[in-house]
Amino acid sequence: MEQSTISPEEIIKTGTVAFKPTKAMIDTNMSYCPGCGHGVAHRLVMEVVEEMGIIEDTIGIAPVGCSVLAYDFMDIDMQQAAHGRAPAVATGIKRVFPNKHVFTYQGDGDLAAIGTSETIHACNRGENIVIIFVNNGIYGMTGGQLAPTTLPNMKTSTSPYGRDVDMTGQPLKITEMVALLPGVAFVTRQAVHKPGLVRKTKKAIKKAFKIAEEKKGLAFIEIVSNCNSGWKMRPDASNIWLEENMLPFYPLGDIKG
Amino acid sequence: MEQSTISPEEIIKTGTVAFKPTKAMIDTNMSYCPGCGHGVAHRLVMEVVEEMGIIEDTIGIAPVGCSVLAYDFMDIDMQQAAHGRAPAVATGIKRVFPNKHVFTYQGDGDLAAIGTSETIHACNRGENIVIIFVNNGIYGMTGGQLAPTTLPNMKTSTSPYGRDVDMTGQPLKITEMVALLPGVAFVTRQAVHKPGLVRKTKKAIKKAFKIAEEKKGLAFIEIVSNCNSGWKMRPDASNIWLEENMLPFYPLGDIKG
Amino acid sequence: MTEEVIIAGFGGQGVLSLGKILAYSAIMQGQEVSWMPSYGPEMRGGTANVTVILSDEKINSPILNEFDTVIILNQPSMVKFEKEVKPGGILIFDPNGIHNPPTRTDIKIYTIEGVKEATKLKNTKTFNMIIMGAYLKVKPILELDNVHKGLEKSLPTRHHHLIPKNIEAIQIGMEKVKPYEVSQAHLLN
Amino acid sequence: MTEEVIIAGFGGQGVLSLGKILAYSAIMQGQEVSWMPSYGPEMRGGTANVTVILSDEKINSPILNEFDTVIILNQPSMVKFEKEVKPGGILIFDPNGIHNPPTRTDIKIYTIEGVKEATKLKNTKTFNMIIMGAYLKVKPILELDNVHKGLEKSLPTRHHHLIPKNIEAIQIGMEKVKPYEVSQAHLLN
Amino acid sequence: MAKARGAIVVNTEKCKGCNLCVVACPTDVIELHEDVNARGFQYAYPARHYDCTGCVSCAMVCPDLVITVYRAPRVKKTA
Amino acid sequence: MAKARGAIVVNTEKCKGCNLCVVACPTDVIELHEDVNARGFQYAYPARHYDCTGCVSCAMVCPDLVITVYRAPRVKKTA
Amino acid sequence: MEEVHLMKGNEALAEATIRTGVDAYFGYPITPQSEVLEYLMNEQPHLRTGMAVLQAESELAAINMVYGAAACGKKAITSSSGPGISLKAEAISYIAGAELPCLIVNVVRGGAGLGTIQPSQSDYFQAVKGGGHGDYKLIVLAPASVQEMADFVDLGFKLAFKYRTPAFILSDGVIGQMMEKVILPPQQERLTDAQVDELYGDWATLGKKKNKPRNVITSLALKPEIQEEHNHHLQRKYAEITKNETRFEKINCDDANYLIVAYGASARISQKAITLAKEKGLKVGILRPITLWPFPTEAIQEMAKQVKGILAVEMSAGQMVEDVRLAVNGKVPVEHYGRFGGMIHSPTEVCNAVFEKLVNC
Amino acid sequence: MEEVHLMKGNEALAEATIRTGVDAYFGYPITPQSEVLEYLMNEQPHLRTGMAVLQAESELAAINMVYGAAACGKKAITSSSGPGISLKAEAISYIAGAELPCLIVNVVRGGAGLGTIQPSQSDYFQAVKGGGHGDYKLIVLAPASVQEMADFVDLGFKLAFKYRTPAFILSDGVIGQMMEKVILPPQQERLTDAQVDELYGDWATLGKKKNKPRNVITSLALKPEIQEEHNHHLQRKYAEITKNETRFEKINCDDANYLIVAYGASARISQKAITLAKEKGLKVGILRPITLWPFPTEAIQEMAKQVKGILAVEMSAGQMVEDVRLAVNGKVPVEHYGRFGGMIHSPTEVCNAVFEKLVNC
Ligand SMILES: Cc1ncc(C[n+]2csc(CCOP(=O)(O)OP(=O)(O)O)c2C)c(N)n1
Ligand SMILES: Cc1ncc(C[n+]2csc(CCOP(=O)(O)OP(=O)(O)O)c2C)c(N)n1
Ligand code: SF4
Ligand code: SF4
Ligand code: SF4
Ligand code: SF4
Ligand code: SF4
Ligand code: SF4
Ligand SMILES: [Mg+2]
Ligand SMILES: [Mg+2]
Repeated sequence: MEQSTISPEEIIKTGTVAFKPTKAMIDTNMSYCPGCGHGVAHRLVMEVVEEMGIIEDTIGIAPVGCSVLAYDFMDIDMQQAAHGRAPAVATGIKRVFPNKHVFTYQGDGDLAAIGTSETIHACNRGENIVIIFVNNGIYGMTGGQLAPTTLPNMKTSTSPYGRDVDMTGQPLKITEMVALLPGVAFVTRQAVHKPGLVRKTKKAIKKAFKIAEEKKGLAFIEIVSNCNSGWKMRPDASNIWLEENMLPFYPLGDIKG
Repeated sequence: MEQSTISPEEIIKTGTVAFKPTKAMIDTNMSYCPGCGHGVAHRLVMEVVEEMGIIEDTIGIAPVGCSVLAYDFMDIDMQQAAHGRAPAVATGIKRVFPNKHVFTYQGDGDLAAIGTSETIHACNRGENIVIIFVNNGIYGMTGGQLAPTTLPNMKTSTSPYGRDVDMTGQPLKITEMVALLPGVAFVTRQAVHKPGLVRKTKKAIKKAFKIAEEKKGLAFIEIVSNCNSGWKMRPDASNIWLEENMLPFYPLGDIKG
Repeated sequence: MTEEVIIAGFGGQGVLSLGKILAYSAIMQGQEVSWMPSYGPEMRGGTANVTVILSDEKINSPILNEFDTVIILNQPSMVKFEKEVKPGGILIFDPNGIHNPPTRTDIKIYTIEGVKEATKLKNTKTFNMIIMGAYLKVKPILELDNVHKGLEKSLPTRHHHLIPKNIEAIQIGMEKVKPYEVSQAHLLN
Repeated sequence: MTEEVIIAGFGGQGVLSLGKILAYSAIMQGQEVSWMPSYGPEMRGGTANVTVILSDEKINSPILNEFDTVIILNQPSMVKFEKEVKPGGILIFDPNGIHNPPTRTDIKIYTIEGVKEATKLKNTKTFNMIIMGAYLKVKPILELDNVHKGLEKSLPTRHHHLIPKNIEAIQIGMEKVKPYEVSQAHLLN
Repeated sequence: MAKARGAIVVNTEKCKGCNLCVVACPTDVIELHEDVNARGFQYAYPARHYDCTGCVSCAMVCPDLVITVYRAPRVKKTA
Repeated sequence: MAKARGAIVVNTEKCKGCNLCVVACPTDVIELHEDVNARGFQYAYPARHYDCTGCVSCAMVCPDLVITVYRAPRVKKTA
Repeated sequence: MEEVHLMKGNEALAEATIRTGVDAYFGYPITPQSEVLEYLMNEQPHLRTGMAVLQAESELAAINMVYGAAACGKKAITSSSGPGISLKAEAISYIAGAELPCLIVNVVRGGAGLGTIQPSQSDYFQAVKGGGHGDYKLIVLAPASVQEMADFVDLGFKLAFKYRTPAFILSDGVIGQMMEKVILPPQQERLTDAQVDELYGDWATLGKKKNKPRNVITSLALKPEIQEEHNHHLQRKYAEITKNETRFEKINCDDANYLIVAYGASARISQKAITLAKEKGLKVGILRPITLWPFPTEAIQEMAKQVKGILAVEMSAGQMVEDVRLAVNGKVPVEHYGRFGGMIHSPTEVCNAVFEKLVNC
Repeated sequence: MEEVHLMKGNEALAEATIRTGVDAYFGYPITPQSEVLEYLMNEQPHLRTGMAVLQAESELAAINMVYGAAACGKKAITSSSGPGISLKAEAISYIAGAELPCLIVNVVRGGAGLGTIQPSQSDYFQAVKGGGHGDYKLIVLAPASVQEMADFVDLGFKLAFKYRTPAFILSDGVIGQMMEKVILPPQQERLTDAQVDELYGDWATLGKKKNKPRNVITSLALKPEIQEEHNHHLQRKYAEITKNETRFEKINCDDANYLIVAYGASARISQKAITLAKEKGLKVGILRPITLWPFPTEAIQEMAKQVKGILAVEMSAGQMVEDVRLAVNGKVPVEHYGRFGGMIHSPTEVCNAVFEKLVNC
């Protein structure tokens, strides 16, 4: 059989599956805007949960933010937490179910603005949970307002002339802050807009779940992501903007552990 | 006149005053327990305010904690803030009175537990205010409960067998955390249980008020202090305990600026 | 005179701003108006609708459950709003994307090929003004002069140079609007 | 039988635990009890008082505005509580530190030199048990046996070896309590 | 025509036409279709399918789990 | 008797007898009195007043602003 | 001639804050009121009037910023919706206890919990009975038009400062999101610091001036005797406000045989409903409370003498209806009608409810 | 024989949580209820029953920890006082919306604001009408003795789990701080994870089991149609609870000519007051609501047929009295009496109030 003659159709029929959607994601239309990074982040968390074989013992927490409906997409038991309080909710779960896997999935408004206190104290207590922190530099859900993580001079619906750092402060690097805390075992900053980064992020997520499983402390994963709607860009353009503007400020890589 | 014959009584009559209570403190009995460090801390802040000649333009904020009644002792205009919210209240004042001097005076429960979010965000915005943070490692006011700053194995009424760091985390060094924030211009840790330290603390407080006056950002002063009632020790013993146990964990000195 | 109209379609079709221009135009001729949108995240890509009331008198309820005129710009809205036209009222729709055309016989129905005409104009942004034209032809409640003024008021100054294009689109809409008989359903592919 | 008593003095005098021992002792003889303290940060160095009710019947209000017996252990409490003794009721006070002794003539008044006797015993902690003794002498509502049991219940086991000392102090109080005539006021320094 | 080593299947109705797979594909296999799906999106399709290497880059970045990737069956050297 | 170079005045009624001034005084001037004040505290007093140097250490640590410190008038060298 | 604008209720409120000479807005985004902060940020009020506008890190922070600014005698305002207002409960109680004039706006959406973002009126109890702890009251204004969204800013601050007490605008998603014609208030100057000092220096914290007693803002009085007296002082003030400031509107009440009591969006919808009822030959009037606290108890009592039955129409499971019943005190039947959880009753539904619940029963 | 203990109300409640097999307590110190957490910490319940006890960083965190634990089908409890309860308002609304069984305790002190730490009953509205946003209800139990502080833990959880709704204990500084004899409940085993799964696995998040539908806990329904239906579901449940679970106690009501309605500490004080009244020849009964919601409306209506007047006695400026009036609906005069702001009325004062407000007027 001559190799060059095999057609895509034949490959589909006879080949091996190199990638297919994880079954831990519900086969439905996600409510995210086209090109939004939340979708990839969701998938990676669920792939890890599936691959670790812990679906039956995992409880996820959806925040208030665009990912408020994460429970409509992730096929596991989930709770929806009040805005910013996911780490407290996770603590409540973990304290009654010390051997279950508990993760929160939070946006930057949720985790770094209204939820600052809950984030820092859950981290400081070293709750054996995983925090997935999707930093898109904006409040996506409510229509693109300023977030604590919004870049200087970046335009949002509540900084229409660009973020004025004299008035609102510099972007908050909460990830670097929680890395200081002894209760936090693993801190990393990742991204999902390029295939290689997606792979790295998945590895990091797996490591995080392992660390929490081994009760070594809290594992904190920031994912720098786009919000093309909030940024008012096309998805592909938003990823370039992310690369050129977000990453210099939020450099990728492990910060602790 | 032979020097050796002058009596204390004569010195009092004819000598110079080397120290007298500042007029900016109200001449009344403070509600603090005997030997409590809050009294010295109060005095120093008021001495600075008096010496800088800014009584007429200073607004202080009392927290919820033993110093809730600071307004009964400090002879300036003051507001009493809800538990933990003093930095937000200060922000409200400073935004409508950008040229007044605004300071908060807060305990460790107030600032580092319930008020974590307000503390960090006021710091991050670089509000031009002064935060006086009295860290006595305990909730004095309510009867000596665990604070985020309580030392490992330290006994409190809610950790009667000693702080179990596996359950409640390590003591939170919030001062080191806020030092990371670009909005914060000056961070120092001081103490007031020895005369020399008192003098240093006063210098630091003056520096802090100057920095805020010059709109360089937020100035943050931690004062490691005793709570002899909460620690269930005599005042002098509590200061020795402070020296031997608190200071190794909370080392004194400037942290930033 | 009171005119109660709902405009319903996809987000992105200019439904809300069409309503706003209608409202501003009515103000220009001294009338009372109210404009009540559906809102929220379902607007992202989902459906959007706006109830506009124009009246010589003070308007009471901005919320209505039946309308003098219903303008329908996608299929989901047809399902939802066809039944809400008052008996004897008017339904205008753009057949583009409509799989189940209206069936009521107690109302007057018109079609306007808004998408097609906008494509012809090579300017999809004129779509809502074409619809506006169709509406104004069928319900001539606003003088074109006042619509001009309404456009001036509702568009930011930097877009005022676009007003002639908008007026042109309105005129096309006026020309192209056609009565529709329920029996014609088979004609809409 | 119902006995309504308030014990009022400084924080640190053992007022609350005296009340608690009273209450436990009453329980030991099968009675109903209620114990209601003043609370809060004003307790630090400030005044402390506790209302104790012992009764054969179910107790209704833990809050009272007049008492069968008032035990007063400092000056501020005298001002506050002398007037709250029921006519015909009992007031017991430790003259130590009392500048304005009681003046009522429609009640029975007793003194007990608790501070002095405790100093004699070289054990200031026995102060409240001396007061207890004085009270029980004047109002013999509790059998000493039950007081013993009450002490056992209210003290942590590691302090049970102190019970004999406590009983001793109670007996001293019983001995030393003295009737007081209002006309004797000048005798109290 | 290149040797196809991989192939993709796009769940056309679920695709939101975000173009991220198009950008991500190293061999430029994918394009957005002129037509739109029922939800109004121009969906992705393998315009140059024979160039597909099965590298799964497209699937990695697709936010909506739209793409399944297949790899050619291993050809035995001895065959 | 040492040369008194300083002197203190203790506001006896305000003193809470915390003993911190006693500990702080480098020349061991202060003690707590046997008697108590109206609020029941054994108050501080200069038991060895002639040893006072006026260094204000006591006042520095007194939490209740109880102590005023005086220094001996400067003796003119030429006198 | 006054310039006529077409604006959303939220935008009109935002513009009115600038024109009312408000000193500071502190808020946090939440649907359906995010336009307030967005409008303000776009207008750059610091350039127009010097007004400070800050997006806080949370609603908790925002309301406490209001506390700080209001305690300085400055006009401070915040706005939010259900979940955010709940978070403000503690500070609102503090503000009431400390007697600080300020304005708090709730553009109500459906609850409970995260609920829905669609309009509702189910936060009546929270606003009127007190979401926070303790015995306090807010002056609660219920706008029923975009015009009132604009006008009640000034009214709210006037009342708040007159009585040194927080005022509250209880709006809803309909009134906040709809556009209507609005005549904007004229631009007032912000008070200068000297004017604030003159007007409010006897209580506000402006810095302790020489030869003047200093000012302390607090809600604490550890001694219960003092706290009780403070509470009595508040109650006397509330009685005074009830006497002077109860506001309502009567619509077609003169010859009505039935009465609808409704506020905000429900009052608007009910107006259409009573024209439908009239077409069916039924005379229904509307009493629209403008102040929900103080509630127009006497006016309703008066109407209870005239009508055969009263329908409380509100987008809730039945909240204001309790105050109507308390007013009527059994004189005539009082029924409740309303859709809720984000659903809005239509004029027809309200009209039908009058017939079903009052007439044919 | 049952062992009799002498305990503070707060301690009895704490001990009862351990004995009731509660799984988790989350709280934050505040007077007058800090003994709850202190008692628990001292008892090391993780050794006794495996119960988790955690001092949270704030009341906000504590109540959200309760949310998380309760959503797992576990018995979770928190306690606080006024300011702390206000901070919990948002989460309480979430918990009600998400239908989570749990127990929330308020040992009430005087407000508003920081207020005072002395006893009060001025958080009635907050507990009963809803401090949070939206149309929700809590089952509110009002203990009037240390015994009830202990007993209502079990009762609260039973009701909470039966109806999947939060229960609330509205206590006060008197009941929390006083000591009385108490018979402690027997030690119940905590449910094992398997039992929780069996009992609550159809709604609680325990991890998605194979071949079982998964569970999601949320209060969100963006579509108002769905949210409305959810709200109707809640209202039906509330009607059911009202029918089945209204609890009250009648004291000396048989031949009473006047009635006091009072709960908690005020009911205790009123008992003494009616003996004083009896001495003066007046027959006064007491109706003590044990559930404040559902309120004993019918029982009061019944009594209104018998008595000449009703006095609502509460340590507040007048809150529960509204529910009494709503029940009585004008049949007989209803008056309010109560000291507040941390002051406690004495039996004599209450007795006098009966004469002044009802008899001689
Ligand atoms: C208490 C409260 N405040 C505000 C809101 C409104 N709100 C919903 S989502 C959101 C911000 C979400 O931003 P982020 O956390 O960054 O998530 P993203 O949507 O960007 O993923 C806000 C403010 C709310 N629901 N509850
Ligand atoms: C919202 C709220 N929660 C709790 C309390 C009770 N409370 C009063 S002071 C205090 C802790 C004070 O500790 P800290 O801040 O360290 O001050 P300290 O007394 O030690 O100086 C607490 C929890 C309160 N008043 N309000
Ligand atoms: S608004 Fe932003 S974060 Fe939200 S779904 Fe759209 S792109 Fe994603
Ligand atoms: S309790 Fe502690 S902090 Fe409070 S006054 Fe006493 S010693 Fe100072
Ligand atoms: S698998 Fe690789 S080569 Fe094939 S289409 Fe996807 S990205 Fe392109
Ligand atoms: S990345 Fe996915 S959703 Fe986007 S265009 Fe490609 S297949 Fe469609
Ligand atoms: S330090 Fe001050 S309060 Fe303490 S004993 Fe000395 S003088 Fe008295
Ligand atoms: S001034 Fe110095 S030497 Fe004199 S008493 Fe005070 S500490 Fe001692
Ligand atoms: Mg975001
Ligand atoms: Mg402290």
